[in-house]
Amino acid sequence: MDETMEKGGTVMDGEQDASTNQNPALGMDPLEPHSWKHGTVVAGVPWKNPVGTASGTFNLDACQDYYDVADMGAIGTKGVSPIPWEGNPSPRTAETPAGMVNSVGLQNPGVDRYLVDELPRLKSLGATVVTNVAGHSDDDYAQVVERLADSPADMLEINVSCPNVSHGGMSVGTDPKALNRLIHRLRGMTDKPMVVKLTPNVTDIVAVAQASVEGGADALSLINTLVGMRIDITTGEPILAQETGGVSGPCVFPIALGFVWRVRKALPDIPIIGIGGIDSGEKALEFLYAGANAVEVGAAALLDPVAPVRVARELDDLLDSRPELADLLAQGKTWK
Amino acid sequence: MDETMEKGGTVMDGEQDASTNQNPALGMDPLEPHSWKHGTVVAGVPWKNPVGTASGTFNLDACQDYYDVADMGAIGTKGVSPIPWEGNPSPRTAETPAGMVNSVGLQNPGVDRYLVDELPRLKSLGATVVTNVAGHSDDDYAQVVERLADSPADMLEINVSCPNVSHGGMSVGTDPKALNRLIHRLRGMTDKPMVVKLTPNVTDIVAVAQASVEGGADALSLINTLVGMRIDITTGEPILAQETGGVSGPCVFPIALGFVWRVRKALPDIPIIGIGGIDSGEKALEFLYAGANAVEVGAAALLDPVAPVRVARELDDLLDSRPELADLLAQGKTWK
Amino acid sequence: MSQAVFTTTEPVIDRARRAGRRPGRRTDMITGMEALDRDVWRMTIKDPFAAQEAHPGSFVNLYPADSMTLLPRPLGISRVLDGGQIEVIFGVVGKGTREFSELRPGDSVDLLGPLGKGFDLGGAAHYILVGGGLGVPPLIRAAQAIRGMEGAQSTALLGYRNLHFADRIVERLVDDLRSISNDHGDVITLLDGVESGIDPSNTVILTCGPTPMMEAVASWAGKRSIPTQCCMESRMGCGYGTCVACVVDTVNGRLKVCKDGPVFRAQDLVWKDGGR
Amino acid sequence: MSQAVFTTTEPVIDRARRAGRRPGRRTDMITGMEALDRDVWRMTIKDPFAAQEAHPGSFVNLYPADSMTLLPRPLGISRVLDGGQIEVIFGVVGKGTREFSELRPGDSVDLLGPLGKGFDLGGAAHYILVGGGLGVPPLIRAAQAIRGMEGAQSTALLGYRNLHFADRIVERLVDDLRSISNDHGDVITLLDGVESGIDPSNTVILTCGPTPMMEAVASWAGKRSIPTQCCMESRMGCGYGTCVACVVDTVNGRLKVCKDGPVFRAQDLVWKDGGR
Ligand SMILES: Cc1cc2nc3c(=O)[nH]c(=O)nc-3n(C[C@H](O)[C@H](O)[C@H](O)COP(=O)(O)OP(=O)(O)OC[C@H]3O[C@@H](n4cnc5c(N)ncnc54)[C@H](O)[C@@H]3O)c2cc1C
Ligand SMILES: Cc1cc2nc3c(=O)[nH]c(=O)nc-3n(C[C@H](O)[C@H](O)[C@H](O)COP(=O)(O)OP(=O)(O)OC[C@H]3O[C@@H](n4cnc5c(N)ncnc54)[C@H](O)[C@@H]3O)c2cc1C
Ligand SMILES: Cc1cc2nc3c(=O)[nH]c(=O)nc-3n(C[C@H](O)[C@H](O)[C@H](O)COP(=O)(O)O)c2cc1C
Ligand SMILES: Cc1cc2nc3c(=O)[nH]c(=O)nc-3n(C[C@H](O)[C@H](O)[C@H](O)COP(=O)(O)O)c2cc1C
Ligand code: FES
Ligand code: FES
Repeated sequence: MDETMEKGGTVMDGEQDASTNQNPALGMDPLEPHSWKHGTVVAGVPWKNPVGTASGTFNLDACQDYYDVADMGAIGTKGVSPIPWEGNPSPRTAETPAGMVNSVGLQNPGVDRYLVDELPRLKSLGATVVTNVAGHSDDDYAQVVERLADSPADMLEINVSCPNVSHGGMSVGTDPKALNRLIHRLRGMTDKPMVVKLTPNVTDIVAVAQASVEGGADALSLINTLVGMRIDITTGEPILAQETGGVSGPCVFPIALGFVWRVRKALPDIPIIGIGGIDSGEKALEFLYAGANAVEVGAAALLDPVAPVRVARELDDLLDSRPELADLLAQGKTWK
Repeated sequence: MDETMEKGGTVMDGEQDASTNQNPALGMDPLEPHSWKHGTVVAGVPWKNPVGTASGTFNLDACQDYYDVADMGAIGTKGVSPIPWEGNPSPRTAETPAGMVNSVGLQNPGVDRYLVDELPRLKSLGATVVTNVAGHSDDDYAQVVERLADSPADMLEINVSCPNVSHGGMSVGTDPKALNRLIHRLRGMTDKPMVVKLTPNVTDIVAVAQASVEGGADALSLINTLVGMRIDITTGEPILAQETGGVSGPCVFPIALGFVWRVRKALPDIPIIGIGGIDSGEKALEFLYAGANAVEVGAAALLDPVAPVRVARELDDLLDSRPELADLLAQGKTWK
Repeated sequence: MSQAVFTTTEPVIDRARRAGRRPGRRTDMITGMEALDRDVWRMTIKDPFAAQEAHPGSFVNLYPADSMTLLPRPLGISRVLDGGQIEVIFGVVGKGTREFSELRPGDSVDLLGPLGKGFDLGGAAHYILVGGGLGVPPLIRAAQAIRGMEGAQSTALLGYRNLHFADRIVERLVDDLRSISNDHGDVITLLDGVESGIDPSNTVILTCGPTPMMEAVASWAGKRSIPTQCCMESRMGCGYGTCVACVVDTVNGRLKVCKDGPVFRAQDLVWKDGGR
Repeated sequence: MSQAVFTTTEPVIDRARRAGRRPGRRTDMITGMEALDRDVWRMTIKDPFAAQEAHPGSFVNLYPADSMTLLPRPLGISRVLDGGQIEVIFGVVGKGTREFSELRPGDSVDLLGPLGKGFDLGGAAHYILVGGGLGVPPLIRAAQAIRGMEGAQSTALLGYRNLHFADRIVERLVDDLRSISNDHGDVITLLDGVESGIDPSNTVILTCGPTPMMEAVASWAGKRSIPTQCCMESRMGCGYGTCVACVVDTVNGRLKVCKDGPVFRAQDLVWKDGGR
């Protein structure tokens, strides 16, 4: 009866969930130098800790003011397209309960500028880089991957899941056959570890996951945003100029976790990057227990620039008391 | 420049979103008698206001202690099956950011008990009743509908969207062909207005909506819960005994709204009951502007028994200043 | 949803009663806070309705203020105090209880209740209250009630992990109090210790604590044919009977802890599945 | 996420500087609150870093405490005050600003900033500050800066819906103040009124207010070849340049209001799409 003598169930770790952090004495300082204790390996690529930045929520010029990008497990960069894209008109964001919806629509300066402006700087700063690849068509994706094949990017992440572009984007990511064909084609073009980023807006996530893996994906990342919207009750009109957008933030956390869990059950061996609503080391840890090799922090970084580093530090400490999990991750394996 | 002289955009209505209600002088008292000013009509059935209770979150014995069930636009009752179902093992619920996940699994005493215990009492109390129909197979659904065909239920809601039962439930709701066949069969068995309750866990909501309508649905209700889960970081195990469950509450609001919006755009004429994350008159109103004829309150009722009546009162007042919308609803039509 | 519509207790109670109803969720004032142990707190709340309606074994839902944590936190009412106050004793185990532990007298907290069907205190008998850790609070309310019953006798047997945080409160309410820490034994040790003084035909055991502890108590009592009532715990969605999230397995099927319980007769419980 | 990790201003500022960085989100103390009008508030906040770095046109992100409302509320810095304080003036338009309006001195609020690229105050000139309603605050900070520039002259032309809530603060900072309510006219009426005293070659217009107002001002100024800077508004995801949610259309493409702006040269703006 020893272990169960006290009623009340789960005892909290020393760490706090950031969402209700009431503890000023947390002690964790994302700005102090830190030696990472627990690394991970994703599709053969070592990350110094299991926490990366999620694509579209990291901009080098903006973020380097606040933290050292070399402190992250990996830096996931904004989707790049073959030519510059101007994205969708404003407004591009609205608030939702414990979350947000965005319709940025992959505004980016194009792969050529990325190769000159952003990637070399990131690499010279010591970052492990996951380059997010966007396209309106198979040819678009192929063009970008071709340009990136000899670049210093550490991994490529094929974004077949953006709900905010009318062609390509999510439509490829919901059709296992089209997805398989695309990934197969891209596979032939590069030796870089290739991550396929999946959309949650599907009936059968396992089918698209499997199609990606069979097409040659080295890893999967999930989830991208869920389709959603807000309406302005003073006008009766959608707040976003694009009407609907993609929902992310803490609100999607349990949904994202469920997707990772189901994919891990179906595909025991594929490396997985878990994404969705992570704002604390504890939430990151739930993803690792669900079978992810690593995680990425998205919306939380919008609300506090140092959130990705904070999550990484919190997780690093939580893993101290979980050597079985930490050891598996360090070997490129996952829980269960 | 008159209207725009003040910067700052949206000006709030007098009403408060309950989620951050800081205004003790709200004045709205769900326990005082009230004459409803703004009714709606759903598939020919008049509701005295556009707010109902969502299936599975209303239990007569529990709720009648707190409010007069005749005050609601409609009472949606728990899914009933041909025989008693015992549901899933405990734990059946876990908390999520601004929401919850449940795996009740349609525990219910069966249609026969429902017809004796619950339905006559609800009718004698003056409620408009939407009876939720559950099944593991087409035959199950048919058996329940047969038993209900001559009952005093005002509407039937066919639940093809429960993520917590292994057969039937969501699997029918994700397959347009199977769904069409089922609804067609049920259509032949009753003259009662038949609502089909859709799942958000699909790639193409319009396809299932259309299949339902073509099968003979008089109305659609959406959304049911999204698949999700939580993990206990002290054990590494899922909190729910069933591992995954259905996510609902404020967190799903923007997602639900987006589903209603897309179905309304594709099917301008079908009556729609909007469900998902509604906890205030303002949120209800967003659904009406998205094209719903009525709404239902689910998880919010778990957190405050009088929430459904409060939402109805708040909405009734908000509609005072929106006669165009109120008039459309009263005629059984919808915004745009 | 993080705060109720009503921010004063009396009006909502009055209005509800006028309408022939129970008051819904309301915002109450905290009148006292005291640390009983590291991370164990005693909180008193002014709520005349809850104070008046609380039975032994009743609980209240308290709600954290932050919207990340919307679900109710069920806490047993440990005592009813003068001036329309109730007392709860809780341990800090997660976000909600941590938030509660930071509240201070004068702060407010949202509350629903009292809820649940409590202990069945038939009449004069020897009541043995067997509690473990944070399962003690509902037994304190039971002790309070038994103390007022003519001819009834009470013995409290309490097991703790460390500090005997509730002894000071319980000792004034029972005829005999024995408590023990994990490293010295458990409540079965204590039951064995009092067995000789027990007349099974006139004894009732009330127990609350971790499920494995209650199962052991029920088994001990079963062998001696002593009727036993168990105050169960379960994760709740609503706490007032509307969602069917909180079931335990019984010989009569899956029943709601929040409304059919939290107190069940030991012989009605099916321990295997309910024990998670 | 509803509260920052750091609950005191100085340590996070110091630590960030030591690491060669800008301080992230932090929890600051409110030092003053005053109602300027029905639902218009003046709040002062202690934040030495923001006070030191604020340029005219800079803004800060304030964050509501409730997790239902996570996004930043960008508010222009209206003045820098002694003792490392900044002032913001805001209208209650929704949930976040309502929550802010209920805070009182001694309460805390989460803050990030200062953010944005402000007005370009080249040097001695006649600055005409054209503000509408809640667009006035950033112009107050501009007036504060211009007042310290040798040889510079300032005229403020302010349009209000009702009460002239900012006049009392602005009048002490400018050489000439004229303000008008909706029912008497708008800022164009005021511009027409001062036109005769303006030398276009030595004049700069700084404007902030509703987009249609700024468009009208830019058009008026364009006809007279007066260089004009507009302080734009947009719904933001981050406020510090990482998410590309806040764009306006310019002749140089879609630029970020939060980092490339909020101040843009009128001739660079493409009004049609940005006006929503
Ligand atoms: C009828 C009843 C009476 C109770 N009485 C007491 C009491 O008097 N004193 C006391 O300290 N504790 C009591 N508990 C346990 C108490 O409810 C939990 O410790 C508390 O809900 C944990 O909340 P949290 O936010 O700190 O934990 P978190 O883990 O953050 O909570 C997350 C969710 O899980 C639920 N949860 C977590 N642990 C438990 C648990 N053990 N039982 C039920 N739900 C849980 C929470 O309510 C919440 O919905 C009682 C439980 C029940 C069912
Ligand atoms: C650079 C900049 C400077 C500003 N300076 C001031 C100022 O000094 N004084 C002042 O009163 N207002 C100012 N505003 C407008 C102010 O940000 C909004 O009024 C405020 O964010 C509304 O928040 P809410 O929670 O009350 O409204 P809600 O409608 O509940 O807010 C919901 C979401 O929409 C956003 N939002 C709503 N209205 C606006 C708006 N008009 N502009 C941008 N985002 C909006 C909110 O930030 C939030 O993310 C400024 C805006 C910008 C972009
Ligand atoms: C503003 C914004 C922009 C995004 N842009 C991209 C993108 O370019 N490519 C991509 O694959 N995902 C993009 N995403 C999705 C995120 O990478 C992430 O998958 C999603 O937001 C869920 O994580 P979160 O809940 O932590 O934000 C974007 C998300 C946001 C909020
Ligand atoms: C505890 C619980 C039980 C539910 N049971 C049912 C059910 O029996 N039948 C059904 O169609 N939907 C059921 N639902 C789904 C709700 O009716 C509703 O569609 C969903 O919760 C979304 O609304 P909400 O966010 O307001 O809760 C249940 C939801 C909850 C939370
Ligand atoms: S918790 Fe909802 S029925 Fe018990
Ligand atoms: S608000 Fe994020 S880039 Fe401007």
